[in-house]
Amino acid sequence: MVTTLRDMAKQIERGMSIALPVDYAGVSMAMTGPIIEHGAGDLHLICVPTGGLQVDQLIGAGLVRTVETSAVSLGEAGGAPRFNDAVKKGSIRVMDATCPAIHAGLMAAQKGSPFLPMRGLIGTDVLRYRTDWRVIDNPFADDPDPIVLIPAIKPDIAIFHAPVADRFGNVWIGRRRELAAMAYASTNTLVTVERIVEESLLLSETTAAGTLPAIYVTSIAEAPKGAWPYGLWGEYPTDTAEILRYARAARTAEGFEGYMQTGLMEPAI
Amino acid sequence: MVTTLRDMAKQIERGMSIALPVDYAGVSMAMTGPIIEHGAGDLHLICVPTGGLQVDQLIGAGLVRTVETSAVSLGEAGGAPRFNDAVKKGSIRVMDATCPAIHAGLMAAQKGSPFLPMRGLIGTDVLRYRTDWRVIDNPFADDPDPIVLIPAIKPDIAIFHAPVADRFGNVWIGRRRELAAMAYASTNTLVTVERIVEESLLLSETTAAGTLPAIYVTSIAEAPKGAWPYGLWGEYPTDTAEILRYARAARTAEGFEGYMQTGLMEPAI
Amino acid sequence: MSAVLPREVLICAIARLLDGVRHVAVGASSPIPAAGAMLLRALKKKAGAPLPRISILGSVEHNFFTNGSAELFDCAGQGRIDAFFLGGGQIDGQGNVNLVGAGDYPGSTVRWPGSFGSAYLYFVVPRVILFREEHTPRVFVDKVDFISAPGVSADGVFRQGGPYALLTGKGLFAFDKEVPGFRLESVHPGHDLDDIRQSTGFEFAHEENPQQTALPDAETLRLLRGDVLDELTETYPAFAEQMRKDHELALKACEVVS
Amino acid sequence: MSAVLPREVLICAIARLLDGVRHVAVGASSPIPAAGAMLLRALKKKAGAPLPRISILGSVEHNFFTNGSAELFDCAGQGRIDAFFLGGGQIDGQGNVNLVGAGDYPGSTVRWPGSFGSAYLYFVVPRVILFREEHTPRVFVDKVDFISAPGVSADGVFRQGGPYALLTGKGLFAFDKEVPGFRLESVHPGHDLDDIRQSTGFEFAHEENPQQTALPDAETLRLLRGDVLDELTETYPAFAEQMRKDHELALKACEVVS
Repeated sequence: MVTTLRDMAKQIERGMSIALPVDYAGVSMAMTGPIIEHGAGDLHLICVPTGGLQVDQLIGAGLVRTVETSAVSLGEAGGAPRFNDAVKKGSIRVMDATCPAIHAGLMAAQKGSPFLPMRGLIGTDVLRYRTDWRVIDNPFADDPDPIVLIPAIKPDIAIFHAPVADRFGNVWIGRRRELAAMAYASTNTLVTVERIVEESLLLSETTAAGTLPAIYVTSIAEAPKGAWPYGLWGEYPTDTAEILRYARAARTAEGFEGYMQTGLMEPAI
Repeated sequence: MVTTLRDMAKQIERGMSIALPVDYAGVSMAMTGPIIEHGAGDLHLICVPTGGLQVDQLIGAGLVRTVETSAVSLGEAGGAPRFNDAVKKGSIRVMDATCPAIHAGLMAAQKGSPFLPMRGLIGTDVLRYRTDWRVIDNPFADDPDPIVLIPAIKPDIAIFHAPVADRFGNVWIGRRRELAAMAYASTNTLVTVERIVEESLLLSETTAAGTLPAIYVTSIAEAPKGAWPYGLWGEYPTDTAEILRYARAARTAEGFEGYMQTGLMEPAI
Repeated sequence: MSAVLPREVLICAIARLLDGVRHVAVGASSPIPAAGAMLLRALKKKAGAPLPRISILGSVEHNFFTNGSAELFDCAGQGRIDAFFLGGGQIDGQGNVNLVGAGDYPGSTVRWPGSFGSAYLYFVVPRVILFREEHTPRVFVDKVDFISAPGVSADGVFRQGGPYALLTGKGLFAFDKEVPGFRLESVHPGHDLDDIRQSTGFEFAHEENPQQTALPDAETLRLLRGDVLDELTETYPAFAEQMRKDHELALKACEVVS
Repeated sequence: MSAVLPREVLICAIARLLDGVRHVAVGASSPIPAAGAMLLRALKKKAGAPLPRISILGSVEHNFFTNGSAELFDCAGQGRIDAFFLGGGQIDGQGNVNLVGAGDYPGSTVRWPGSFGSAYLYFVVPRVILFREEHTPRVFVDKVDFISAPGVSADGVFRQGGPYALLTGKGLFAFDKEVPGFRLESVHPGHDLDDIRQSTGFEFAHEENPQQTALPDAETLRLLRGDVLDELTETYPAFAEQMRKDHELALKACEVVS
């Protein structure tokens, strides 16, 4: 169960769907390099519910076919340059969603249900272009009441970073329960952590409350500062200067290449 | 926000729907007496997802019109005597469900959705008698694929017992997340706790992970050993002898009356 | 070593029925299924094979869940639970299970607790083992009075799970969903086909001379009475104590005989 | 005390728009809406009235949520969030919001991040305040190129929320869903109707001589520049620092004038 970043990356196969968390929830930036090095492409990324640096870098590296997301941006550092460029060139397909629809799709998978209903969306172009969604008439209403059904999202692999795992494979996710939702919905879950502890996180009710059980975890690997330049709650803040540096560099394909060759995987610890 | 058991009981009005947790999740037995004393009847109980001692006692006290549940029993102490008697006499209406259907109904309310779909159930008499449920054809399937829709369950009030609350109204529920689900779905939530602490449970990420935020909590009251004779995780075990004593006494209406007059609200601390 | 006790026969039968599962969930008040699962794990451990995961609902020690009481059902819906046990106030020859009550619903003459999660789990867990020690025509009826969970479903109904076997105090049946119906696989020591026929309210297939339920070998029995019993003590202390007493009684009986 | 700064006019306008809410949610990168909500809370505290709850998404200090990033949407769906702010790359006269891109979708000539939660929250939060400081015809268009979230919905479509007001760097509009359309409520100091007309790509209703946006009284300004600014510093340090610098500059300018 405990392995290396490189061996974890090898579990990714060409064409797979990969779920990645939102900036502040624990992005495994440490996996970005090994994934690019491994090189399995044609990936379908599912942003839970939005994407940032990691998504932009995987797109820049040419590994991405589709991005299913509610947004991709670098936050304070502005738009995601490789994403925006790829959209303009038409080299990736964007399945534009809205945050609760991504959550609904994962929840459907969590429940073993084929879909989940969701309010809103009627009359939006988000719905108009999502031909994989359906609208039915709410069977519980007396009058016509259209409601959108979101099909289950079942990623092949979920990848995220968390503060702690124990040697049994249990992972402490705290109140970032979207990480659990991703794992429940996904066939396999790869987790990088700041540190691995000896004692089971399930032994104390206090830590158990914020723990994703090992049954949902395929592999874990130690990666100190593994969310950098993103921050990790309770551990370290976001390195905004570094994200700005990336944003500037990645305005061009060449700048992106240069950044990735020199700048990646060097957290300023 | 911090109040007394009696004042909490006064929030219950005749005809309301009340959500109560399963035996091991934190039953506020301390509220049973005050609810009976308050006397608001014609209640619709929703067991999340099954009921026990508290449900049996509220039925015995004549306060219950309907029980929506997946089961009612006293566990090792056998059948629930007042529930079984009321079913036989037809003096209560049972809306027989199955555990995940109760969870699905609460989840629909949590999501602000009118219903949630659920596998299973087709061909059961559970479904046959639940005329408030609907079967549709899964719109995502190529071939006919019937699936059950469970309407949202929106209790007026949820009542449960937990180890700790802080003076801001945040409640520590640990990994008993069905308590959060009940609170999300309910208009008001009344919580008894072993103790109230000064420091906010949200201040530390470790305790925050198992905390139901005050936004979902209407009132809290201190009730040491408030789950007795049920146990409370991490605090005290179930007093099986006392539940057996109740089970024997409550075989008859008179025995039940006697038990309630002398035996209730006297935890052997 | 004393003679094999009836409950040990059941526990060993369960361990065999569970062979190959990755994850089995057991109810909090089901010591015999839990013992069967623990025995299988001990046997796998000895063989150096991958260990099955055992979730015991309501147990703190064996509770791998952290998302409330809905997680078991979610986990099953995700296909992460391979086996589960189901009892029943009534079980009929089609594999239908009744946990609600005898007589006309809703005014049942005998009311049982209710369907619990059966109306869902029976559909999604691949290997549901029906387990009821009491083997009488009262339990094993021709047709249940209330279907909490049906043995089989019509074509086109989503169904990835269902009855796999029926284990009683008298024998072991396999379920054939094509018939649909039960087939007697073996008879426990001390019982015979006639006995089982008279105790069963439904028709079932069987050999002319059904075999006896396999008894555990000495090594398996040693594991069961050693490590497994110790492990069982944590979660089911009363049951484990009773097993120990039964062994002593059986041992004394053997001494008298020999 | 120095003259009222343009951003202070906005903050005070937001505090007024939020009057009466029990719970307002604010985005992590929205210091002006957050300041407006904090000002309202400070005013209510001073008046001894019930305090509004403020959830700032992404903030640890003001994060009342413990169920992951889905909780905001669940909470809104439960009717527990009364007000929310929405920006937009384009906003049109029907209250439609575009957060996706300009030009033909999907090959947008300008791509913005995406719709985030707007396609849901706009439907369920009663008081959505459209807030965009840049007031140009590029933002306020006749018709958005992509509807992330529509201003109004057809009869029979579930809709318990929607646009309540539109606040820009130049003026404040109310939304009338019956028309549907915006109506200019007031013009911020330093701007006039003609200016706003030329900067707005859609038609809107207005008085012949629209009033000026109300300025805060001295007590409100004191609260804003004292307690609220201190509180703001925790979550938006850069913004708070800028506000302090602007005050100093304004103060100096006043000294020069006087």
